[in-house]
Amino acid sequence: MKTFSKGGVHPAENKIAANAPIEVMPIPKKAFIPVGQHLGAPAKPVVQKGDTVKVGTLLAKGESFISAHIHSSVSGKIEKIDHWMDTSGYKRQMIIVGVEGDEWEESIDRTPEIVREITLSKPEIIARIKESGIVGLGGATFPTHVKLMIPDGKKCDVLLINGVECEPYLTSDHRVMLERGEEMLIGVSILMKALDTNKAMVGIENNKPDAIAHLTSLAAEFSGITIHPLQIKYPQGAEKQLIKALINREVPSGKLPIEVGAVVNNSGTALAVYEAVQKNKPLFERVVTVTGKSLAKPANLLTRIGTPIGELLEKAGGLPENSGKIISGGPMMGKALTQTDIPVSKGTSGILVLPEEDSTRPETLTCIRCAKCVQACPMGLMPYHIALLAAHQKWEETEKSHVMDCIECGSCQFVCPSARPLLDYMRVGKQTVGLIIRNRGKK
Amino acid sequence: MIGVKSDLFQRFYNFVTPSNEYQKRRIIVNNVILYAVVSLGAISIAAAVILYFIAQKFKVVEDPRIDVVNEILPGANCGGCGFAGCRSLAEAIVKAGTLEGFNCPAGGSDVMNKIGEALGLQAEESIPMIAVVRCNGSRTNAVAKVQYDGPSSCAFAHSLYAGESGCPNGCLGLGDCVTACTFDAIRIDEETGLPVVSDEKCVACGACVKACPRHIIELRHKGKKDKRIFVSCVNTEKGAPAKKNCAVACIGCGKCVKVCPFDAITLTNNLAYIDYEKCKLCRKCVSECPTGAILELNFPPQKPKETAPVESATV
Amino acid sequence: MAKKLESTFINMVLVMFLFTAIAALALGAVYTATKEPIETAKAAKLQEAIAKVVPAYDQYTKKQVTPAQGNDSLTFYIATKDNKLVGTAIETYTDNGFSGRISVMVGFLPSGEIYNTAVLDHKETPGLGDKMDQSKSDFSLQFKGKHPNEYILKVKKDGGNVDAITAATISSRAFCDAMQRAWTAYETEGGNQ
Amino acid sequence: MQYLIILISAIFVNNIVLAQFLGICPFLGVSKKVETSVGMAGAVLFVMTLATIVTWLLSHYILIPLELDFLQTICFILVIASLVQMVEIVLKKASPSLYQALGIFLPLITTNCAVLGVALLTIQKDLNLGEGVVYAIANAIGFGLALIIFAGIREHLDVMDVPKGMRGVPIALLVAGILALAFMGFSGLV
Amino acid sequence: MNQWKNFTKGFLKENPVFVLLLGMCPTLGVTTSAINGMGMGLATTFVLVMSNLVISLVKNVVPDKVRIPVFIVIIASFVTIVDLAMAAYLPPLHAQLGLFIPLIVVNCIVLGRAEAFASKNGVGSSVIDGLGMGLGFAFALTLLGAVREMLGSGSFFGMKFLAGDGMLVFVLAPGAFIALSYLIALMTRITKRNA
Amino acid sequence: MSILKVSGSPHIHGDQSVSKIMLGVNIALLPAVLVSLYFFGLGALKVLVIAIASCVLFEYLIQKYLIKGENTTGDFSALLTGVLLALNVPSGLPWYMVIIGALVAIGMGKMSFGGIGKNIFNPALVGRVFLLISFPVQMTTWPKAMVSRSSLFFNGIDQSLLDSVTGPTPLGQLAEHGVIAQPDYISYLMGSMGGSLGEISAIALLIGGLFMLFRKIITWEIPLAFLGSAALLSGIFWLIDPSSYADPLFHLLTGGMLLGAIFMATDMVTSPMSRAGQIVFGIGGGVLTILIRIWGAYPEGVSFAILIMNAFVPLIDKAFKPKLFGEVVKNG
Ligand SMILES: Cc1cc2nc3c(=O)[nH]c(=O)nc-3n(C[C@H](O)[C@H](O)[C@H](O)COP(=O)(O)O)c2cc1C
Ligand SMILES: Cc1cc2nc3c(=O)[nH]c(=O)nc-3n(C[C@H](O)[C@H](O)[C@H](O)COP(=O)(O)O)c2cc1C
Ligand SMILES: Cc1cc2nc3c(=O)[nH]c(=O)nc-3n(C[C@H](O)[C@H](O)[C@H](O)COP(=O)(O)O)c2cc1C
Ligand SMILES: Cc1cc2nc3c(=O)[nH]c(=O)nc-3n(C[C@H](O)[C@H](O)[C@H](O)CO)c2cc1C
Ligand code: SF4
Ligand code: SF4
Ligand code: SF4
Ligand code: SF4
Ligand code: FES
Repeated sequence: MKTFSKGGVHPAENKIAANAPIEVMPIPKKAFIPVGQHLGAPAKPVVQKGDTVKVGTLLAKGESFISAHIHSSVSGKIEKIDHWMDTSGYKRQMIIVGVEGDEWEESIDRTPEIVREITLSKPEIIARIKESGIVGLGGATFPTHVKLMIPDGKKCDVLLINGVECEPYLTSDHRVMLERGEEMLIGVSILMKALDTNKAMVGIENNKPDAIAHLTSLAAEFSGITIHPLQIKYPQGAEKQLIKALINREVPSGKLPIEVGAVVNNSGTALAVYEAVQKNKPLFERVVTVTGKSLAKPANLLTRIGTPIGELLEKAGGLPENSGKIISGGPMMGKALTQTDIPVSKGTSGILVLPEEDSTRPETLTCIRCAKCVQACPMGLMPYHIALLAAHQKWEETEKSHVMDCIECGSCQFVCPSARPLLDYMRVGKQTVGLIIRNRGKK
Repeated sequence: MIGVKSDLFQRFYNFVTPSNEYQKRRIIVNNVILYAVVSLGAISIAAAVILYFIAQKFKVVEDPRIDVVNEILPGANCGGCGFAGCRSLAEAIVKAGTLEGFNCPAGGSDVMNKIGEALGLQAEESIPMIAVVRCNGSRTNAVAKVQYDGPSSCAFAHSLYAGESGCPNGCLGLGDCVTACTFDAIRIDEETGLPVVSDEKCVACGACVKACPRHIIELRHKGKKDKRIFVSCVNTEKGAPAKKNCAVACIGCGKCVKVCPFDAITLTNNLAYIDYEKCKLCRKCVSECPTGAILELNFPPQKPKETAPVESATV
Repeated sequence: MAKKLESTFINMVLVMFLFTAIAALALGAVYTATKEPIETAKAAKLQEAIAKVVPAYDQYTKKQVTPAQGNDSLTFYIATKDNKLVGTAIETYTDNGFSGRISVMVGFLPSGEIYNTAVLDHKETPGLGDKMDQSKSDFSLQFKGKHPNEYILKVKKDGGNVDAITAATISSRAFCDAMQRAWTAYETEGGNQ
Repeated sequence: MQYLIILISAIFVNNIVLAQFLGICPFLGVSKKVETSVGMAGAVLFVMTLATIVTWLLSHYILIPLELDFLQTICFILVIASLVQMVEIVLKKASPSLYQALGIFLPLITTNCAVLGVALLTIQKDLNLGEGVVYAIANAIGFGLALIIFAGIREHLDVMDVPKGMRGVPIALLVAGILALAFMGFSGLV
Repeated sequence: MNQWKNFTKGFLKENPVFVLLLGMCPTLGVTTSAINGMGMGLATTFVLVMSNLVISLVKNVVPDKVRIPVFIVIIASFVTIVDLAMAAYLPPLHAQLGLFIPLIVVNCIVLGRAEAFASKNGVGSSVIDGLGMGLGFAFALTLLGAVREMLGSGSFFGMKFLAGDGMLVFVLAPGAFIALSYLIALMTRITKRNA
Repeated sequence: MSILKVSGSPHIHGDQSVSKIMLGVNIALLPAVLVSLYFFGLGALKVLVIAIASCVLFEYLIQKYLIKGENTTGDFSALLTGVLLALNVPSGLPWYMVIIGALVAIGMGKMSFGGIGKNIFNPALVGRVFLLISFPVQMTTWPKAMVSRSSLFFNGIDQSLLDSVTGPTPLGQLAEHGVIAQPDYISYLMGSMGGSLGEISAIALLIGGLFMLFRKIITWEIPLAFLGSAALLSGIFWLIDPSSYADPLFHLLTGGMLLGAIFMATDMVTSPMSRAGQIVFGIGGGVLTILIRIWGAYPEGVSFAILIMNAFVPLIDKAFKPKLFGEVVKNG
């Protein structure tokens, strides 16, 4: 079975919500909708306090090249535009909507039937995706329409669909592939059309046999789409590793996938693309896994953007008394949250609750040079060394050690027997070196 | 055998060879000395001449100050300074334009001082400055709502989240400034969890200012008798959220701006700032501030008024 | 402070010459003054070594002997007392030492018996190989009074009669090699003739 | 074979730094970065070979015939000092890039016991010119080897938090000591 | 008072070996015993004092450009004198110190002091400076020699106090580095505490 | 609700820890320890106990009073150094020499650098080589297996006793008398040859090695490169002249070759990080070992070879980095 060749780890999978069907999360009383939910410049609000909005109304416009529109996920009145805590750990600008009813924009096709036929042309598809504010739902929230605009001279010969979901605990992609498989595959076809390619490969890790079987049977009806089971290995879902695993190409250091003729999209993104293109529905809700061993009812919830995570936790049986950490995302890459009134945004794939005893990091010891981090790093870096250099603020050498290639997968820190905070160092190294590089560029 | 025997020679080796019994030996002695003088002299002259001409021919123009510094250095070329010889050190010093981090173990401090004089690197007289920590979010003023569990470094925590109290601008208390200070002039107070600058030790090098990811530390006038007044807050949030995270936050109410007779206070981004060039240390603003965000250091106690937050930061 | 001399070409050459000349003069003088003591000291060391390895004598004659194997010559000091041969001191060597050459003085009585030995020069490890020296251990005393015809000059490990210095077999072996070289030369030169 | 023995002996068995204690000052001083130490090693190789040739000629054609051996020290150091300075001046003009790589170490070499020591040892050991040159090259290689290994270790120690009391020279000397201990394994190789 | 300071600084505060780390080769090379260390130290002291003396006397008649060569000549002369005198009157010590006697010429302390001090100061202070530095050097070498001798041979200035041999390493090359390493660490600790 | 914790990702951690690894190596050494106890009896027990106790004690004392760092005596690494030191010396070594060895290993080899993880050289080997050079007589006096079970415990080294109960190691014999006509491979495998505590039984060492490989404590690169290159080089010599050079199997089974290659060259602290680097390191060690054995003054060369290669580790790490994902060959 295919997998990527270098590094990687295998943390306990803990996919406890895998069998919980997607439920619809009740609409919140108040929605907190961040204007920056994507990689790139935040969108500019186009509404004002007091305006009434419907579900799907444009709230903020992504104006710069890498940005995305933001739509309202609820209907009601704009209460205020203010700063509110988001998953970044800082307060960011949000549009706060007081919910009144659930009135949708008329343009949205709310009928349940599945539309197979793709009528839009390639430019129309990209335009529609842009208007719908679709961003990658695999985690990086990169605006999808930008990805689809292949630079001159490059050619995409294969579209890779990321159904790997290698993060422990998370199951939202799994459920989407299982329950909305057909719509998702239509989305894939749309993306293929947008990319001018007739080949798409869906990579799914072998711990989701039901999804693999389901999609394989469906895919027979779609031309050019094949389903590929993959060995279970973290971080297979990372773009470059997935490309390596599926088509055995290595994206050069510092380059984008298109360099090797591939574009990667998440399976959830494909579904969102389907809804946007065929149903004219902007991206304002997504499936969020709420999970954790201590939760009474781990669930996969179709949630409106802007719902405070506290409400999701209530739905999953309430936040247990002994909780030590609430994480947005999976345990390997997720962000620890400071409070429960932080809203779900487009990038929120899951909410993970860890009990107190699992929340404290083991004591940090001196590096014993065991090279386990080196063996685990999927990017072929020397994490122990970069961490030391960063700790001693030797930025020049840090840069030379290719710190910028780190994909922040955390494999190194996961395996380190000395429990060194390698990824913390890596991140600070990337930030500082990134700053240095940008400043250099200015001069 | 050549028998060069001047009177001087005769007397000289009579003096150094008390038992001059054999005539034969005298001749050998003479020859040895003669050869010695001639050959050594020849070698040295040859060396000097060759060197002189080569030096003339291969002249390279350099910063003349390098020569000046090189002259002052011992010329032992011992490598003790970590450079490849004295001239290397001289070049490095001239290039760096500062003496910081350079030392010549063979010459000692005199030499370094002389170099300083020669290059005019002595710190020019200026108003004494000192590092000031503009955050008073102590453990009691800004109560922790979550617990940080990562490497003890402000830069890390800053890149992760707003901080344990939730104040996005406040001190993280993990001591990057302490690590940066090479003069041991700053430490974290156990009780408040905030950095404290030592009046005596701080030389205003600014290392901590650069180290702090939140730009909390500022170099300000040291002030007469170390008296200083400043807004001990850098939070730019609006009043209510600011106050929610920290009892002594500046809420941007502008009262101090109005009361200041010298126009020393400005208000931008919900935050007051006292210009230390204009401030005359009149203390009017201090009592005006509703949250106690303005700190006065090393003043005699004012008439009874709440000065609770002030105490914790005075050392 | 008086003004320094300018760095003109003539000045430089002159000063250089002057100083080297004075230095050469002074050194020449010291050299001649110490020449004799240095030679005396060297001679004394040799005398001492000879005196140690042969019985009391009043005169000796020196002879260079080039042995069959090995390319360096041995020096014989044939010691006599009242014109009667009392013993032959041979300055011998070996290159098989742990760290390079070992020079040994060995004295044979006219009968061929070893009278005594003395190490002249060696670079062996202090505490190990340097135990060849009588001031360091009794190793070399075992040769006293032995006749190389009966007493095989090899360490016991190699089938000889010599007790090696513990943990310094190499040095011991080398020492035996030097002795053997001397003995062979002594015999080819005709023993006590 | 003779040359090979000289080489192995000088590089490994009697390493100039670790066993003969020559050139310790630059060994400790210029060993903080691998790149610098490579430059230094190159410069030493150059100067040591040149100096040995010149002093050998001086010794065998002037000093020994005239029985002026006692002037050895003074003559050698004079010649070496001028030689180094000459090379430096010429290099600076002729090839600034080479000067940047090697030249800056030249002054340091003047007062380095290693160069004078090897020149003196060559005479003391009664080597002929060919052997002398090999001996000089071998010693320079030995010096370079020790220096570069050492620089690698020090670069590494630089990011390790060595205890305060041992930081700097003490730990460097200790490493040199253990290195010398390890090099004793080569004893007897020749 | 100032002269006294000049004199004593060589012992601890500016000890050439422990603090300035100069002249490491003889320091490591000859200190197999206390006596050897002391002999080398005193020989160096002699050269230091004499060359400081002469250099401070002649400093004004030496043009700058040939300063270093002239100093070298002066120093080398005294080194040769020591060499010859030692060979004549102390042959065993001479044999022990061997190559390191001529190498005093390149000992950084000697030229360093000549340049840094004697070429700029009067005769009196130059001599005192040389004496202080020299004795500081001698002190360090004797101390190191004594430590190595005690650990390595079980004796002190030649007097045996251990029946056996002691730890051989300390007589050999590695022991020199190791002993000096810990001595410097110790000395730094002591001087830092005093300061 | 309890107070929430905040930290960067990842929020879960694998199950490896330093003390688990070190304990694993100690367990892997058990067979060798048992073999040594069986053959050398109380003499071995004495050396083991003293070495372990003093290593742990010295680490504790130095940590507490000299470098004032955090206490790491609990991570089994000092214990491991003690065991390995003991396994590297002859069973009759006087007690005070064992203590000196432990002091050097821990004090000089490890704590002077700051403790676990920071040392350049393998601590146990620093201790052993220091002892070997300081006390060459005692360190090369090998009590014969079996014979010396208990007699040595109380007497220490007694010269008269020694001549009867000590014997040369196979390598010593090789160095002294040339190739052994009929090497007794069975006893080299089982452990009834002369030598240090831990080097006598190849089987016990191999069992330990396999255990560590299985538990992923070590990887195959270093041991295989070490043993392979040693076998290859000694094989070449043997093929050229079997009458003066021993065969590769002899070299592999005798002396510290296996102990060194499996347990000491693999010390992660003092070996390179990348796979290529580890192979280079292993080859260097194997080649040096054979060179020293064949031409050097010492009959055995493993300790020196490993220490020398330790010194090269930073350079190797610099030269052999793991291959970067998507590395593009650029600027020549
Ligand atoms: C600055 C930037 C520019 C990008 N430009 C493109 C692009 O032009 N085309 C494209 O397909 N993807 C582009 N990407 C998206 C990346 O290929 C990748 O999909 C995105 O970073 C998320 O990947 P991840 O989730 O593996 O981190 C860009 C990403 C960044 C950060
Ligand atoms: C360590 C790591 C793990 C990832 N795991 C997944 C994953 O399991 N599933 C997924 O869809 N994307 C994953 N991603 C994001 C992908 O790299 C990539 O950004 C995404 O598949 C692109 O699709 P999107 O733009 O539609 O989100 C991961 C990224 C990283 C860096
Ligand atoms: C540092 C050191 C120096 C040594 N010096 C000598 C020496 O000078 N002479 C010698 O014979 N052996 C010396 N040896 C010992 C040899 O290496 C070898 O072990 C010994 O000669 C043979 O052992 P045996 O005598 O016990 O049979 C030395 C060993 C070491 C570690
Ligand atoms: C596989 C392995 C081998 C080890 N080998 C040694 C060793 O040979 N000597 C030693 O002192 N410690 C050894 N250790 C323990 C530890 O790494 C050592 O004490 C560190 O060098 C101390 O920093 C070993 C550890 C492991 C995991
Ligand atoms: S976080 Fe970075 S350094 Fe660590 S394993 Fe992942 S890619 Fe490698
Ligand atoms: S995994 Fe941890 S202990 Fe091992 S080398 Fe990496 S940082 Fe060091
Ligand atoms: S780092 Fe500089 S400015 Fe800051 S406290 Fe220390 S001495 Fe003062
Ligand atoms: S002032 Fe800045 S650097 Fe210092 S502890 Fe606070 S946040 Fe950290
Ligand atoms: S004394 Fe400085 S290099 Fe030898």
